[in-house]
Amino acid sequence: MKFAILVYGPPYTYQAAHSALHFARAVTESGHQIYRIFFYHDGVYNANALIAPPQDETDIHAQWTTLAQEHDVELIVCIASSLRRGILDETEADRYEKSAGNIGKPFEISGLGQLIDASINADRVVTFGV
Amino acid sequence: MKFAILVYGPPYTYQAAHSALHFARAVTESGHQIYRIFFYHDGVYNANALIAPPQDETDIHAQWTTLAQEHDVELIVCIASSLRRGILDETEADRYEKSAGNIGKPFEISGLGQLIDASINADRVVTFGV
Amino acid sequence: MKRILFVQSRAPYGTLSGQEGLDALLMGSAFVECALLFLGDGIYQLLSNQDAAALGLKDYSVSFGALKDYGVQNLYCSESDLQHRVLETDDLVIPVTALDDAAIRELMASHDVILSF
Amino acid sequence: MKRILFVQSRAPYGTLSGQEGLDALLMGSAFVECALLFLGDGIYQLLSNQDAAALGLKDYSVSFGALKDYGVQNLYCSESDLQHRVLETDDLVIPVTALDDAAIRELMASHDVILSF
Amino acid sequence: MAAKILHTFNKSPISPVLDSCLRFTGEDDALVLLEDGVYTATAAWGVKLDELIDAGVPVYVIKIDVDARGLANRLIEDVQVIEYDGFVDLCANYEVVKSWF
Amino acid sequence: MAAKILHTFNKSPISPVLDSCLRFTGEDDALVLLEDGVYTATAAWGVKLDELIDAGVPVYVIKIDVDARGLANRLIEDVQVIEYDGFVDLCANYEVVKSWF
Repeated sequence: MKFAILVYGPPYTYQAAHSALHFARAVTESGHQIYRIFFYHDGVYNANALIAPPQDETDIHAQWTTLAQEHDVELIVCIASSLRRGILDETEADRYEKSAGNIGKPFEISGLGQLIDASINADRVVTFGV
Repeated sequence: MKFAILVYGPPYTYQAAHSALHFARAVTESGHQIYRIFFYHDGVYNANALIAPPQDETDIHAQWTTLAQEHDVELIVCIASSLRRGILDETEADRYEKSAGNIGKPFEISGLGQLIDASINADRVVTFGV
Repeated sequence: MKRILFVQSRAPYGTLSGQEGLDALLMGSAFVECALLFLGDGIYQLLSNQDAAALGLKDYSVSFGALKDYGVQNLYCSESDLQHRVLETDDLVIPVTALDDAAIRELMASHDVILSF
Repeated sequence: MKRILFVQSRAPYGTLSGQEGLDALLMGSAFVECALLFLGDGIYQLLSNQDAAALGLKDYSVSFGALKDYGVQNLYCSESDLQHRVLETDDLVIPVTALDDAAIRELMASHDVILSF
Repeated sequence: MAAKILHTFNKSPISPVLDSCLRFTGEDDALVLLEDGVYTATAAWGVKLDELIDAGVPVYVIKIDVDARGLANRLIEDVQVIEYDGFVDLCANYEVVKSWF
Repeated sequence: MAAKILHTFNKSPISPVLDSCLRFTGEDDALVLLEDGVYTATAAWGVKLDELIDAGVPVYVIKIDVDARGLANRLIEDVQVIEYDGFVDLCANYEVVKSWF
């Protein structure tokens, strides 16, 4: 079964993104597949590669990255949400004449169409909200 | 009278930061002074210079910057809050081996001591929470 | 084809939830059949006479008028949530159908995906 | 010298509010007299037997034990909020004084600054 | 030496935080409703304010929040509409500010 | 063709969202409590779940959230403690997921 996971929560401030990560790992370990993880609202802050947590806290940005690389999972950041929150890749940083992007690969910026596509093509959509 | 303003809310997602800005402007126009504006919790995201809002929305980062420049107001970003959320100046970016900082001047990173100092030395502390 | 139910539960302006939910609905309606349900404080998004200019925020209540053009015809709210807020459907910027709790449960169960905002 | 009242109103882990509030209190206690009041869900921060290791989050309930070393002696909670949660002060990791609503209002009014988390 | 407290509330009145705010607002205090808090001063929720208002506690709402939400003609009596400069003055006139959120 | 819905709730039980969640949870549905939602399954709030449980609606709590909050020995009867793999299975076994937050 294919799961789409929708993340609304920023790192650390709320538990939602951390729960979504637990859920995503459980999906990959259960024999199911992750169709896509879509970051919306403040969820886009998870893509911020500049996150530098204290050593006794988990690095959630790094954990998303590891999950994506080990299981070939798409991490899609909504462009409308991310621009107004200052989460940019190099292309958008150039377009808006900002000094540099801050999105870490394999997070990718894309449009809301990716949320709708995931809703259509995944068997289940599970939202982690705040 | 000297006001300290404490901002917990991120830009756009909640109204708190926007209300704080309205309040701060009213303080400067009323003959009172702003002792310091302190950004804590998700409020640190206001310091993100990469914010690129749609043209029909206000640019809150730019508005904070204008307020600070016109009225010589201190905009202090809590370092503990900002590191785990990936809001860094160049010094911290170097220290944590990140590609670049993303804090726009005149926002400045400092410690929680600045919150306590503001609580002691301002006549009033007003919090804009989420 | 799948059908998506969008659920809006928050008041406008205090959070961006309503606007980002509406953006998602407009995108969704281009591809599949979508319905929109207002629960709890969500109904405040439709209250008439909103004017957010002085806030410096986008007054998106007018955008709900565009839903018809996007082919979104199934608009619902909770009768009891409306009454609890001492509102009537006439107070709202667009017509919505007020449902009782059992009908809302059925509405949810008759869709393939529920996206909540 | 000014006195600061810290108010903690949220449960632990679901939000970072409690931990960031405690950080601020520890800093404050180095400079001025501080008191700490738990309201509503805030009292859940003190519940014994917390173990957040599997969450990957910091279990900061142990840090409350350090408050004594920081000279923070005035710890309060709401009697009615405690009862509403079917808890007793014995269920908590450190001793706190339960106050009625009138005493809490007086506590607030007797401080120069209130910082809420 | 008990100070007069200015309470602020910025959440929808369905929030349980409103009840805490009202419980601890004393007779010498005042209450400012802002952001989604302004819904509290409408017919649906205004009854929650009755006790304070009867006790003579001033209740204020922020004008731009009222206008944004379409509530200009929907406010209960006995609340005062203020702009941000009035909010600043209130903060100066009361000795401590307690923000409820 | 009415689908069975898996409801999730992740807020403290003082949140008014809990009441919406419970109002719309049908007899064929199930409820997963996670994050601060697990407090709902303790003595103070469990009465809110009585109607669902009496109707045979399964109520689950996430183990790591229960443990983190010190609730392992404080849960009401009739709720089932699950790990994340159980949560994933439930999502697969019910046809739609409604997240309440």
